[in-house]
Amino acid sequence: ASARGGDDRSGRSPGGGPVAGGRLTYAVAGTQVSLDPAVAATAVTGLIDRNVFDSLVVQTGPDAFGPWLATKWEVSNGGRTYTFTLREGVTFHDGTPFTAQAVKATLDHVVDPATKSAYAASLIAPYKQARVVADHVVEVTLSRPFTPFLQALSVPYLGIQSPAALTKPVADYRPVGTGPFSYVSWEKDKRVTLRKNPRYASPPAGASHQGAPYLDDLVFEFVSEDATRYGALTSGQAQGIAGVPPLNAARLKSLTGFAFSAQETPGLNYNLYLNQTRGPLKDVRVRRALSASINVDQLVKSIYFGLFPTARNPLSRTTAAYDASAESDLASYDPAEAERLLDEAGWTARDGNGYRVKDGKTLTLTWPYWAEGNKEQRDVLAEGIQAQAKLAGIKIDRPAVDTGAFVSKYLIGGAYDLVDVSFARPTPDVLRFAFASGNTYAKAGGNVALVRSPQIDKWVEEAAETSDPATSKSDYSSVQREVLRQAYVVPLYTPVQLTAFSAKVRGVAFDAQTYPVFHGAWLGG
Amino acid sequence: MTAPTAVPYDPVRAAEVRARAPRHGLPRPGVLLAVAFFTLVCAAAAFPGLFAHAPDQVDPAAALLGPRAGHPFGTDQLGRDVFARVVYGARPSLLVGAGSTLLAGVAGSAWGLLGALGGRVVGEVAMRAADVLLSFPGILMALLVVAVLGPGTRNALLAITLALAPGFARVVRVQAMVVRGSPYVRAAVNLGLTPARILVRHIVPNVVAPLLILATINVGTAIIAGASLSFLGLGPQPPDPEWGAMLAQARDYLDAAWTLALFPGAAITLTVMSATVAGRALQARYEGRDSR
Amino acid sequence: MSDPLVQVAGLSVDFVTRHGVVHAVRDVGLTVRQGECLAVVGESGSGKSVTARALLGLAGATARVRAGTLSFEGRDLRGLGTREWRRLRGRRIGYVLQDALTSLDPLRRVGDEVAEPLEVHGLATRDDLDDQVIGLLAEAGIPDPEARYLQFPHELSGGLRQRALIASAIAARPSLLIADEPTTALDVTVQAQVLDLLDARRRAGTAVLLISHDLAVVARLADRVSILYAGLVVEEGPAEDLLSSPAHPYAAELLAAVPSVDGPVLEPGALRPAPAAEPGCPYASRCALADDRCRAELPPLVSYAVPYGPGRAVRCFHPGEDPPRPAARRGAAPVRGPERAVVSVRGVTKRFRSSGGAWRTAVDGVSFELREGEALGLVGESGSGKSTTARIVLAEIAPDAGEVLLDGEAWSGLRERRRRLRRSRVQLVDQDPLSSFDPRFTVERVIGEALPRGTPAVRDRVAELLGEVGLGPEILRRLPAQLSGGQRQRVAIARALAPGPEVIVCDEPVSALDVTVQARILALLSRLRRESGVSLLFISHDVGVVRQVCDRVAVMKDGALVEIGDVETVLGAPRAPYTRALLAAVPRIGVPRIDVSRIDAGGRAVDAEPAMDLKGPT
Amino acid sequence: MPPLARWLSRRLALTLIALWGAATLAFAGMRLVPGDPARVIAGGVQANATPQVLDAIREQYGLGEPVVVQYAVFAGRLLRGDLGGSYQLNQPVSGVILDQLGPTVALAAGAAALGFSLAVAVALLTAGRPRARAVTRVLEFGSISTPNFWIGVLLLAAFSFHLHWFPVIGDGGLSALVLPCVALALPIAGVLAQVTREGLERALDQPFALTARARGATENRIRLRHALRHAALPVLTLSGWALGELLAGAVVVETVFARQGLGHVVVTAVRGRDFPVVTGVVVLSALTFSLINTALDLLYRFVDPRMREAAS
Ligand SMILES: Nc1ncnc2c1ncn2[C@@H]1O[C@H](COP(=O)(O)OP(=O)(O)OP(=O)(O)O)[C@@H](O)[C@H]1O
Ligand SMILES: Nc1ncnc2c1ncn2[C@@H]1O[C@H](COP(=O)(O)OP(=O)(O)OP(=O)(O)O)[C@@H](O)[C@H]1O
Ligand SMILES: [Mg+2]
Ligand SMILES: [Mg+2]
Repeated sequence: ASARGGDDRSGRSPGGGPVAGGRLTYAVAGTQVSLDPAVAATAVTGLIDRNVFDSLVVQTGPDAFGPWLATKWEVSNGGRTYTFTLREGVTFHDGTPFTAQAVKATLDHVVDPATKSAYAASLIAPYKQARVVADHVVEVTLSRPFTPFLQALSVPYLGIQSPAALTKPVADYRPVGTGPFSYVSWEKDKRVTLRKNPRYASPPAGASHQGAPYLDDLVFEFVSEDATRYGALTSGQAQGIAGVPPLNAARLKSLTGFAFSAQETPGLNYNLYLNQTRGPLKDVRVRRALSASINVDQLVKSIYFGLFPTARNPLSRTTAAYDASAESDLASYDPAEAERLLDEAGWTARDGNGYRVKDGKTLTLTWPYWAEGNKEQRDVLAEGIQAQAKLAGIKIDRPAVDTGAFVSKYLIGGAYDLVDVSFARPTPDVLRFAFASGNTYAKAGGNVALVRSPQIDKWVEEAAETSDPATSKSDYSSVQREVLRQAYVVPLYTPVQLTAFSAKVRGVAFDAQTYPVFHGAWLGG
Repeated sequence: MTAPTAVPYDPVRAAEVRARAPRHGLPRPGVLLAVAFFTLVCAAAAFPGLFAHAPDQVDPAAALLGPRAGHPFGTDQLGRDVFARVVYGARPSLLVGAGSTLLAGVAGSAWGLLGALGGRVVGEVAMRAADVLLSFPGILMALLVVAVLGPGTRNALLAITLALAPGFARVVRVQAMVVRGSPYVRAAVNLGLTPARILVRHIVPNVVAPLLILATINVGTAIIAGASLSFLGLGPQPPDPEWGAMLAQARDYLDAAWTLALFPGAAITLTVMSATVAGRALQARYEGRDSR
Repeated sequence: MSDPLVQVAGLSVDFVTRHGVVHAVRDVGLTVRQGECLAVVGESGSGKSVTARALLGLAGATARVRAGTLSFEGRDLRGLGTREWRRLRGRRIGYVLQDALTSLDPLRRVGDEVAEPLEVHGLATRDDLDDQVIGLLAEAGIPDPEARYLQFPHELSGGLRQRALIASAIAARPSLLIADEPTTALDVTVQAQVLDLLDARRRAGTAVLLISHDLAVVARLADRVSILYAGLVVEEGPAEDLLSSPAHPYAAELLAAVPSVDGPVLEPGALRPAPAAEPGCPYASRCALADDRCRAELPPLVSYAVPYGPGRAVRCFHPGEDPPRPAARRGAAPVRGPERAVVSVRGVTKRFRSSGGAWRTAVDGVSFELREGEALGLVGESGSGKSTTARIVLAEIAPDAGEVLLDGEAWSGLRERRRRLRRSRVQLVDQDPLSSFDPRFTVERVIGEALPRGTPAVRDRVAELLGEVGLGPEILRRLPAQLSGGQRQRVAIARALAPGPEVIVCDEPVSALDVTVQARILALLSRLRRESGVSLLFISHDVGVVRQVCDRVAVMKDGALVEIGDVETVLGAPRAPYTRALLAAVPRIGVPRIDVSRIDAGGRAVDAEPAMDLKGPT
Repeated sequence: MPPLARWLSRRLALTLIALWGAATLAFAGMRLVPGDPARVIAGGVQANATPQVLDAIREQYGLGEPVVVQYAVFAGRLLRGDLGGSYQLNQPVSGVILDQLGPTVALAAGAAALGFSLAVAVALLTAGRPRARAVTRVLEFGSISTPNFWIGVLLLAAFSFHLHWFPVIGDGGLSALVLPCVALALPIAGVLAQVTREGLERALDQPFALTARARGATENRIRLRHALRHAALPVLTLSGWALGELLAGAVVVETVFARQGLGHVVVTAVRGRDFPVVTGVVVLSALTFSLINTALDLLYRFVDPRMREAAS
């Protein structure tokens, strides 16, 4: 799904042209720590800021990018230098004109340690410097070739901010961009209110709607309880909600007066990563046994009512370089096989509870439970996995841990056997993020399986640097096969953005990251 | 958390009233029912195996079924038998409820006696400490403890203990004061008994008796507190079935499978109710009032 | 003779309780005439209050009231609607409840309480209400009413509260005033004043129904008396002749039991079990004259004009026969011997800090000796420092000045550690025995604990002691709460005897008991004393009681000893004016009424009352 | 009057002690927590902050200092009413609390009003009337024994999801306040009703009630003018406890109804070990709790004249 998904919806909606005006309340889970996209990492920030900030480029397909604030750009110096020509006549909400200076300011702000960037900085790790060539020409230099750079620039976390606003002290930061809506207020843990930017004239390429947005006000209501959020929609308190609980989604479809849309998120699926450096899981047979002992498909189907596709690959279908054939290497559900492997691995004896034992040690795996990170009933899914692993004789412990401990003791300390993560980002480069030996969490990466495979490293590096699509494609698919063969990862499901709108709402589009875009949205009768 | 007993309880008067009101052999049917039910719950907590099997056996195919043959309470989102989970949930719930009350009772008694008989300085300190702990709501105390120790059954138990103990301490102190000033202790002194003897033979027994009743009534409060904690995800951790936690999960399925929220809740209410009713009856009987 | 104001015949009240039916009142008949005072007398539980309440239709929800006749001012009260009842209550009939101290709402101002009848019956307008109330308070003999009527009940002494109650009862000028035990809770001197107040009402033409268990009180006021026993009228008649020549044995016993300041000191017969139920005469079980007939059938209430004179009626088969009674004898034969002082109290003073912060001298330079084997009485009004003195003698509290010697050795001065060994030599029996027993202890343990360490065969010794105080071994296993008031006091005495003390301090040992029971306990004490030669320090506010037991008496006032000497001398020829006042105030039978002025002359202003003039240890 | 003054000053001292104790307790807790607050401050898991960033934070929050020094700083700040800055929501704690105070107060106040009036009404109607009493007793015990989060869940399911009578999101509106208040009030109402009725019945058994009847007073007059005041005394003694229950309940109820408020804040703070916030809430509630209890005692002395001259 991409921007075009949105057009379908507006197409579907019964006749009558768009009407301007009105206030749209969109209820979302999770809350806000900062509205500065350069600082915050939370999805909500991206969702909101997408409407405040424009990016230099827009992602128009799995691996295609179109102009936005940058009308054109060329890559030189072996992929180390990007020169952007900027759109003219654009002004920020605070009246500051949009110039090369703004781009430089934004990027410098992102990488400045004082910003304490949680995510954005990591997206453009190789960023060296930006140079203002002319009023509307900026040249960005990277330390090394880095193909995902354009993709990075297309996400809201790197949206272009008003240099004037950035000079303000952190305490009274207000997000000021060039986007279709301007920031009005932020009531902590309650809502963020945006207002129409009447002068808006810089939509991305391929946008369904040009010019100022129809809506007067756009309100993001924070409602963390799924059920409540759902109730808010059905009771008409909100015209749209993100993260529809799968359970209710099934019902919602049946209800009239509501339009429901599912957007599979690109990038890494929601996977279970097996720490291959530690304990029983050092043994590939045990890893594959675990993988084979879990009937992922059945669990996912019943918990998510078939709304979340069962994953059979670390990458989601909608990611470029996704290789469907890789699943043949996945140790999929097969209890007998699991038993066999475990016996083979020497875990033959059983204790009182039916758990397998090898020279006096029970086959126990630690899977820290970090409550704050829990969403989409992942805890329930985990209970299911626990129960099924138990049948195979594998004991899974889930110590509840708080953020501090989770990070320092587990993610960094590495005192875990299993850990579950999903990572949405529409580029195959996430494979590098997730499996390159250099990208352990401690090193700000996502390699939580602590994979140390020179081969995989070679593949991902090559894929990231080569400009030849074929090479990168084959490299990426080898990675997918390898990690499944080694069972470093047990794919669980592909997170799906389940959004629902009251039928009154039309013209909502979804960008490459599956964020709803309200620029073209309007309220019908 | 503990409702303060407004007036200190006077064993002598109580005894007199009791003696005047002839023992009515059987208490009210309601009370009997309560006692019976509570015993049942205790049994379930002790030997859940007797009543149900495999609370954590998942069968995703049979998820979210309503009550039916084989699943009297239906099944949950993973197709686990809700009845089995409710039965197995009795243990952690009671453990937290009764356990914390017990600990708090013991600790509180010692504390209160210290406050009453420990001399001016020690007594003052002990009681001021109690005041401090009582100066904010018990649940907050519990939350604080959990925040420090992290969630889990054991920690929840400790948390609630700490929240209840000062209440007990205060009651015990008042009670001990009353008893110590009572004519029968005066009489014992006049007989030339040593303080130690008086403490052991007269004061402690007469202080503890009413305490037991207070405790029974408190079990209910503690159970609710425990359930609240795990409802907030700070109590026993999954997959161990616990009533509060089950409710928390059931919340997501309210309009699809509301029975999920029904049974654990009912379990809590009925258990607490039985404990409270039994406790009140005991109290009434002990104080000779007919239990209104 | 005007037709009766109140006419009651065949009134019976049953209470349906969970534990069966209580026949509180059985076939009672009464008549009260305009301006007359009828006294209903009987021991506790005889049905006096219930009868009274029945007259107001207030017997309670659980009560079954039946009556042949129940008329007031000629109206038949049976089957009156709640509305009509309400118009009657407070308006035509004023009712002064038994419990003077708890009958005023402690959370409302005295004025409001007194005003209530006027309000509910709309007898006063907003603006003249206050004046009326103040007038009433004044009429009830309450000093500076303007201040009082703004005060709260707890700020008033018992006497004043009783008067306030009477004021509110007479507020609406009822034609009948029911006073239930109006003097029970009060000090003798105050008693006198309250009785005079009632007398005044009666003279003013209000009929008074006076309820009491104290014949002496009744004697001062009543025109006619009817004596209740177990819910039955056992005898009735004009006060003078009934009191002078009782016909029913129970009436006789009541009279005899009254401890008097003059007249013979009697030793009542041995203890008998409590009254049994129907069918026979309820008194049979206690009656010396009872024969099989008495036990079989209930005697009818027959009027005996001859030989007793008009208006007399008795419910007995043996009216007028004197029960065989041991001959009268001088109270306690003074035990002369070596006049060795067991306890000597020397210039003892004790101060207390009252809540206000002010110091208050409870005991003020008191000195006296308690000689071996003697009984020394300590009388004085409430708050005069009796109990405090007792506690000092018991070394429960240390005197601020002065000292107490035991057998001539230091006592009050000792350190507790040393004193503990000798404590068993001085024992206490106080007013409220129940609370002095550990509620969890059986009688056996209670007394057993008091025995010297290492006594062999505790059980037998305890039983023996119980025997000495006239109790059977069957109560060994009972809990104190399961005993009657009399039994409790006996157990308390047994416990006091257990360690074989030289001194027993009795603080108001009988003031909580019924006259008849009281008499028996007193007899017991004097007997024990004669037998075991223990010395008694006997505290009471009741001169009559003291006279029964003691050889010598000390009179206390405001913490100081005003007079001490032999009982006969002090009571016969009191020297201190206060003693005189005290004696004067004591109600007696067959003695012309005294008026309040005499008491004032006694050096005690009416309104200058002690902080609290309740009976009982403070 | 001097005794009252003495009493008040004593209470004030106790309050201060309580505050200090609560704060110290919280501080101790804060230090006992395993793990490194710096992580949390840095923005948690996604952040995976660099060591430099962490050091910067430790520097800024003085987490490196020895505990004694930290305590001194903490206490000093507290004296100035400065509760420090939240770890999670980069905002001063006082700010967080002030934002969230309103909704919680509204909730608690509403529930209190509802609970008390309900209790008094029930008690007045059923006191001394066995049949009515028997019926309400069951309900009372039921409500006493039902955790308010369950009540909340049921109410939510019934009235918001299915009937749509009340809004689901706890926005400012009054209608959104109804269900939470009910959920919060019921358990308390149960207890209070029983206590009130017991008080009423005890009062009605007292001689003064009989006296009033003997004066011809009507039943209502006796209940309202005489008995109710007496019943108020035990209720007052319980109100302190009730208040605690309210605050405790708010924590849960706010979560159930997804309301804003201190309860919500403190739970998130506890989950995330955001100790400055926890401390702040603890201290605040200790303060309100002590003050309100003092106020209640004053009220007690007002209702019961016997207490007035009895100092403390
Ligand atoms: N409401 C009641 N329910 C049951 N029994 C009652 C009730 N009221 C009185 N009685 C019984 O009726 C009998 C008479 O009671 P009543 O109060 O008239 O005695 P009394 O003569 O007033 O004694 P006292 O001198 O102690 O006041 C007692 O045995 C008492 O137990
Ligand atoms: N512990 C105490 N604290 C303060 N005042 C006291 C204390 N004990 C006694 N008093 C006061 O000392 C005075 C004498 O009290 P005491 O009890 O000796 O009088 P009493 O003669 O025994 O009176 P009663 O006949 O009522 O027993 C009273 O005014 C009483 O208020
Ligand atoms: Mg009576
Ligand atoms: Mg006394």
